[in-house]
Amino acid sequence: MFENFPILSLLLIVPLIGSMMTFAAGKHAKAARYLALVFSGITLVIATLIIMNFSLSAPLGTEFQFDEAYDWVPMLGISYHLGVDGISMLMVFLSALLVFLAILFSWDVEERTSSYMGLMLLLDVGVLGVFTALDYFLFYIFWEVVLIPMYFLIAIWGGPSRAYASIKFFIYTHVASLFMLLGIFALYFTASPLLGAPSFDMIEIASVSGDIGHALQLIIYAALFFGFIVKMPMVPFHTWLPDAHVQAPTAGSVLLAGLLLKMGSYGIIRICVFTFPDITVEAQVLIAIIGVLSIVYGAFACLAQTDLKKMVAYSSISHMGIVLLGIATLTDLGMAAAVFQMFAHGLITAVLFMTCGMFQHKAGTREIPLLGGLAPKVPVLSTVMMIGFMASLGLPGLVGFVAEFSVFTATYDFFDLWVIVPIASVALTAAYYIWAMQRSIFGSLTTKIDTEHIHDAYWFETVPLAVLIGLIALFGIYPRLVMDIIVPSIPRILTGVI
Amino acid sequence: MIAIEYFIGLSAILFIIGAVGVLTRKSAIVVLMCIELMLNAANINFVAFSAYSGNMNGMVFALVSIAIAAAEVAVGLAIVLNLYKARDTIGLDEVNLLRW
Amino acid sequence: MPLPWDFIIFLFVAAVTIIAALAVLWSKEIVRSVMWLTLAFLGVAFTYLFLGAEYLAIIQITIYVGAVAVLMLFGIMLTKRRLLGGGRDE
Amino acid sequence: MALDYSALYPVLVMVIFAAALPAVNLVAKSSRSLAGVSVVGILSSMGFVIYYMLNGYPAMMGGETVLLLRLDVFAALFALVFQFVALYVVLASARYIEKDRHQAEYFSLIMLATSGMIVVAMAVDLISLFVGLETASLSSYALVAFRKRDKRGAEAAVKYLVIGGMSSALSLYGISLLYGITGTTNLEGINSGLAAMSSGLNPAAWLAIAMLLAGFGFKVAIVPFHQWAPDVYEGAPTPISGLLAAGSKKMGFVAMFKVFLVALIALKADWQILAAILAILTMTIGNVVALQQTNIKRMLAYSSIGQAGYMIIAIAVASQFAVESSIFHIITHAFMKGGAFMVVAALSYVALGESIADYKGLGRRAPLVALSMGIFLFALAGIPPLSGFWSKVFLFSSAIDASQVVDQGWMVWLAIAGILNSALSLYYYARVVKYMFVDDGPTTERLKIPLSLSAAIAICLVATIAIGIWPEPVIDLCEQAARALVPLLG
Amino acid sequence: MMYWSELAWLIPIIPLISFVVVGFLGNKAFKRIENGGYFAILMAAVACFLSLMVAFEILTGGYPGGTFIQSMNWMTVPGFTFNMGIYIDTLTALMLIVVSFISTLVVIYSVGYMHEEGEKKRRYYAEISLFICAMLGLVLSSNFLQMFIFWEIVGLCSYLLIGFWNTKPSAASAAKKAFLVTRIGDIMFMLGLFIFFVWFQGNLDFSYIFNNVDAFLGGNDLLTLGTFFIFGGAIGKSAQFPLHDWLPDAMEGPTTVSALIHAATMVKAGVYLVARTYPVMVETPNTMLIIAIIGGITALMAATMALNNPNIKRVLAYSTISQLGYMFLALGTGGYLFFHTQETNAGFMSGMFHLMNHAFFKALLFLSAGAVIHAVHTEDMRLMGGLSKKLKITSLVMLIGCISIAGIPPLSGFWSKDEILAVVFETGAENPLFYVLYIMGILTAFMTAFYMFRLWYMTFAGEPRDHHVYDHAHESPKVMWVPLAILAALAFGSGFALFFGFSEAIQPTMFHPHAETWTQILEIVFTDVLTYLSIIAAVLGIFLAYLMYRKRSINPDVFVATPARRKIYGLLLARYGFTAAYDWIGLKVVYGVAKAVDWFDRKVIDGIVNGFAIVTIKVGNIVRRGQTGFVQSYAALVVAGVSIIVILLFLFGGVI
Repeated sequence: MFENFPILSLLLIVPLIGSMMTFAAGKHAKAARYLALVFSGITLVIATLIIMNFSLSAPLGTEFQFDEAYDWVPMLGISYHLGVDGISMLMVFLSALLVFLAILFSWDVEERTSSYMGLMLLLDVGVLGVFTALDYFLFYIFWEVVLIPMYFLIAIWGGPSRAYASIKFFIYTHVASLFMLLGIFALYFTASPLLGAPSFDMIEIASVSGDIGHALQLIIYAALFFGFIVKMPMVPFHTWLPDAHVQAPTAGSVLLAGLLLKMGSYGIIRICVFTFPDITVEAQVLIAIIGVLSIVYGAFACLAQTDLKKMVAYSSISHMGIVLLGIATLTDLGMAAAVFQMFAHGLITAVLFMTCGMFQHKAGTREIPLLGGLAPKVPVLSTVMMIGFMASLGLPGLVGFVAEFSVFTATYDFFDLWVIVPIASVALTAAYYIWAMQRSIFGSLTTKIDTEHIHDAYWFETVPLAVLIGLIALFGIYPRLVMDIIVPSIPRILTGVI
Repeated sequence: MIAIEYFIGLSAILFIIGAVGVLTRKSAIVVLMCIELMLNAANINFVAFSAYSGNMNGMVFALVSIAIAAAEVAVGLAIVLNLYKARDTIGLDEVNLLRW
Repeated sequence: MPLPWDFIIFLFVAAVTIIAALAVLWSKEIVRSVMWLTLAFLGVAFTYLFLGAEYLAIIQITIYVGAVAVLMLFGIMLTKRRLLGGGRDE
Repeated sequence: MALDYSALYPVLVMVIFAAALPAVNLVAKSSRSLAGVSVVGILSSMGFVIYYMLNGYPAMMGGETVLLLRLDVFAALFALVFQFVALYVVLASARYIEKDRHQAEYFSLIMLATSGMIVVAMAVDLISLFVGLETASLSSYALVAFRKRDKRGAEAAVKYLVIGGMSSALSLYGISLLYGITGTTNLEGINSGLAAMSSGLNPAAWLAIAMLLAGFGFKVAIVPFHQWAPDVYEGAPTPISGLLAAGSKKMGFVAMFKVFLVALIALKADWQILAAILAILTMTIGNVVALQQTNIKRMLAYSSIGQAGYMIIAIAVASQFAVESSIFHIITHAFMKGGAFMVVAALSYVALGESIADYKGLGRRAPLVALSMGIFLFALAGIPPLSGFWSKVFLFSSAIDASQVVDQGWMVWLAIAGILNSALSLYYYARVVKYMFVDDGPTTERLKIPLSLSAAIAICLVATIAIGIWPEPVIDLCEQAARALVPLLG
Repeated sequence: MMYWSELAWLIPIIPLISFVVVGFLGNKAFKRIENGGYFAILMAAVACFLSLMVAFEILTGGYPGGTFIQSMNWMTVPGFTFNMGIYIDTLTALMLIVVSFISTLVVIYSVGYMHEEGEKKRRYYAEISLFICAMLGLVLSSNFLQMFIFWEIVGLCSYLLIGFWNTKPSAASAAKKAFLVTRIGDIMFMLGLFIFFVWFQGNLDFSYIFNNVDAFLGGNDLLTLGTFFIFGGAIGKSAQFPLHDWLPDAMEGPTTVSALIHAATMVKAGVYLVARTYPVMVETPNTMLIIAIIGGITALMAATMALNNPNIKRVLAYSTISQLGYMFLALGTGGYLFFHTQETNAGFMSGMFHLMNHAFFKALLFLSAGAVIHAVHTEDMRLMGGLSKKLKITSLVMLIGCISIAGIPPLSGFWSKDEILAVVFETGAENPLFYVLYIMGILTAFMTAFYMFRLWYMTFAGEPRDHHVYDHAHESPKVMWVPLAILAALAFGSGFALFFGFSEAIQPTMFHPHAETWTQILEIVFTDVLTYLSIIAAVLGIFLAYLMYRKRSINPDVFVATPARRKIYGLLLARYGFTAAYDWIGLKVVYGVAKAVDWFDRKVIDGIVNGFAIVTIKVGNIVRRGQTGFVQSYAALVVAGVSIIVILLFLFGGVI
């Protein structure tokens, strides 16, 4: 249907135009809201069209679909090259969806509405760009573009210590991306002579990366990998995350955890594994250890948190560790499951942060010790929270389980009984969620906060949550819908490994 | 003929004296003078090298630099006087409004 | 071996120049400094003569001694008396 | 032998206009009309340069024996940059100095300074290089002192003068030593002279290197010859700060490139690591000190020092790609930093203070100007897809590229240092951005920026964004320029 | 020809519909019908009907081949196939009957029991529908993964229902404990699944695994580990030692929920899991041995804890744990014996038989206890007494339940318990350890009889101890006692299934079961000395209880007469310190580590990050002070710079 139509460019341009128009709306908050909703809606529609036209039967190893390539700076081999495979397809859809829902969820933002909405759309452009770019340079540009709207979202609409959190987020991840950039350039300079022409094209570079000297490969790999794991973020490079999350506005947290973290793991799959299979195999155990460390460490850290949102933030670290662990197995199952987990975590974490935001909004606090017994007061919110927690702790029937189970299966497959270590954290995960629930919505009604005027979810909160929960359940009950998109793309990523 | 080293030595000594003056004297005008000394020292070099190599470029350079130095004194003096007007001093140890 | 008169004279000129230059630094009064500076410039002009650059020597004298030194003197004279005391060196 | 003066036309036009301005002043009193005349002068000079760029460059000026000036693609590119800088500085000044005296002389001096810079860009001989350098310097001393009643301006001018004079003496002495060693003042002649001498130990040459580093390092404000810069940038009238940062400093780089990469390239082994150390020192100190500045101009000055550190990478790496990248960065920096100074100028024109805290809530008071400032600062920080990102990235990557050559592995540290510094710099840039957009100011009263100042900002803004989105033509030019400047480098 | 089994996929769907409809359609729609209660009953009944038909079809061999299998692809990854489907054999059929039937009765009973809960009832009926759905789904699963999925949902439902009165902190806490402790078992289950999944070539289908046990590529040690981990899941879910401690706490939920958990769902899932895995399990005698030992220990330990507990529901909870121990003992023993003799034995059959019987009499007991609680609004037996006058039906049906569980012939409990003890003794010939287990079993039987009758006497017999409580007591409504009556009938008679081919029907095919007539069975049972031993133990227990709590010829206070005895008494009440140990692990160890990690995170890792920032800014400020503002110091720096450069050049020459 879209053979010759630049649908991916359209996907990027629509939110960009939307963003401009929304900014231009200025003081007209209502107009800005609708504009943002409409444009993100169109983006979502386009993303859905793409995913519906995404060919599942394409033979293994075929090129990317909806491929678009134009020269940009031909002198240096920089091109505007977009395309999607199953992995990015899924992420594209997730991005479009989450931004749309986040905008809807932020319906009651009154402060500088147009800027807020505009930044959300701008973020959408960046994230979609990262997931569709097939040129290192383009990839990096989108990667960095994402930072700015997120910085502003945290800095302007954030919590009390937003200044600290936003700048920490900004600089920390910027350092990481710069190291990534260093790696990209080193790669470019070594690969270009091998290719005979300067090129930043991911696929072309991957075709010759094996001929690069081993030591150099290692250095490049380290730089890229560092850039990615900071973004994911993996222990011990994770401390920007809790701060950023705690201070960010709800929709910001949703997108931060739902999309931005995925960029890191996406980068590892798309670049580290695909381009440097040999090094990946060598570093496999190390990667797995980082993943497991994050899983366990994150889970323990969660347990100690008293701020609901901070707890969820740490849980993101833990769950992204599962992604890394899945990648580290370097098996079809593990890799596919890692991608699945990225998708699942995107959906789940959105629900979680939305609920945290609603607690903040309605009860005025997220401190678990101050809450308590709110379930009868806010039944919808409590139910949603419970479903979100259950999904996050890997309850079967919901989307998180499929991913976790598959990752752990693959881990067992490859790392044998070491799987006990990460899998033990499943109990910890359950522990902190269940415990948090016990203290925040169950038990006797708290007297520490004013519970008289707590209002249950509004429509613009219920709708996104309902959509997300519906999808969480749908993909949990019938994961093929997602898995069939992922699986054909995996062997290509792993060609060099096997 | 006198060996070139003597001229170079003279120039070096003058240059160092000038530099020391720039660093130590507090009066802006004296500092300006010391800069002139340094420029002169460089000129001696040019002329000496030129004379010993038979290449006229050095002479030309010296000429140009004399002209420039003269202009610099003119501008410099104006600026120092301006400082005096604005701040009522030409002591370089008294002007540190701009710092850190 | 005849005495190397030119060399001896050069040494003298050089010594005068250096002493004059040092005096620029040492003198307490700016006006004196200017005078010493003039002497140093003259010394340099003489040095040029030793190098066979008569034209440059003349330029040096006219510009430096004639113009720069005078300019400086005027500059100092035109300002208030306190300046003549040599700024803040005391 | 008749000399072909056509290479000199761009400079001559500027000088003629500079000379004519005081006369024009008799008829046209307002600073705006003076600025208009200056703009015409700059544009016509620019026209010459562009004409030559399109239709081939004239022969070298100075005949066969004593080559003084050459208008090639390198010179033309930098001439254009300087002219652009002059253009927006003049535009910004049109209203900025409307209440001052000696307006005609002010514009004259800007034109003169610019012509000096162009001469430096064209110079192929140390004589012409030095003349151009001093012309520009003397003009800028005067410009810094332009506001006579301003205590800070007077102080800044004296500081600039003292350090500048001493630096020119140092460089002159260094040049004289080089001349003594090689017997020529022609840049390429010096190089071949040095290359011909096979002696490994050459104290005179080392002394010359040190002195030239100091002499030109002063202009570009590399550590430890940088301390004047913040004071002078802070004290000078803001458009002039822009001129210093975007023009004068770039001229210093041109001179450095010519001296080190053309004349002294034979001694590359002697100064390469030194330059690398200075580069790292410069960027680190510049950025670290900028962190806690409270005055925006001072902060921008320190940021300039940091940026200079990046540009020195080209000299340390000494590859054609590095030079190309550095030229690119010089060009983008001329617009980013210049733009930032123009914004400061515009805001101080509407009586906003120079303290960073005064910028609180600017996003509401002057949204477009604040947005421009944000873009300039992010460009300086190297956030894509703005122009500064490309050039900075190319600079660092040139170090990586070169580090792959045997025995040059250490160069990768330049890139790493650059990257860490770049991240560090983000802190203070983002701080300003935060003040402007995040924090609320004491008032939300709108600020009205005059058209000419807006135009100056717009020039920089357009350049910053356009180069970011479509960098290829500029990169192409930079490559040609680098090839013209340093044909010998790999 | 159409088979009922082809409709089997509907069985879990129907309660699911109930869950969705009742759960998400809001209160208004259900105001009239007990907030969805009647709808839930309807759906449960339909599911029950279908289950019974399917079970009947399978048990009577109505379906050709005996095993109904249906499967669809759920997810495929190269090397691994995830299927979802239906697998019905006789074991499934048995479970279908037990689960669907008891669930239906419990839901019916709930209408009476939960009547006063108001709008909260809707949540209750929704959750209980989901519970039934999950358990039926678990039973019908065609592969381990699917089973695990429903297994977890069962866990979730138990969490929700135990915490039904979640505004009560103790209920919320109990729910948490149930979820977390069983989750530890689930993790082991998962480990087992991984082992199976990977070494059975990425296929977890029962039909594949059971027919291709030899296809396991990981070697026997790994298979043992795999089966052990699978059993680990059962330890958690079925509250076996040492993960048993959540079950008594789970009594915080409504009594109906307890009935459901103990009789039909949840805890039975563990037994079912082991039974389901039997074809693989029997290949690993070590696992079987462990199962038997844990079963035996659990049976005895839980029985001791039940001896002195004053809470009516807790006593029943301990008795459940204890009876589950019996079941595992039976399964483990049977498998162990089979591995060594390769001959049919009664282990498996007796375990499942006990499961069925226990389902009926435990449901009966719990629901009766519920009726009592409903009547007197307390769970403390010390406040009851003499209630048989007021609660005639209840006291009667409960008595049937007590006799049944105590193992007095011919009530159902006797038959299965006797079979279990017999097979354990028989296995003693293979491994003397089983004699010990047998003795533990007999002791347990004795204690069971004692504490059940202690419960009955304290509740119903004698004089009322608290007149206030007594006066307000009243018989339950019809909707409650009718299910009780049905259950009583079953508790009385389900044991006779033994005479109607239960044994042959239920045995796995590999056992090659042979039919025995009911006379043969009776002969086997009543010619064995051991049978009388167990009967005597039971009778002794009842007699002791009678003496102490009815006739009062022995003062119960003898147990706390001396400090040592009091200590033991307290130890039993404190559940051998397991609760404290759990708390210690949770609060001190895990939470302690968490605190440490948090500290490390904030102070060390983040400290380093912030430290960098602080140091940089400090350095910046120091360097900044070097900018004195005096131009001559700048000049000095220039000169110094030049000098240093020159010195460096001279020192290092061309190298620097």
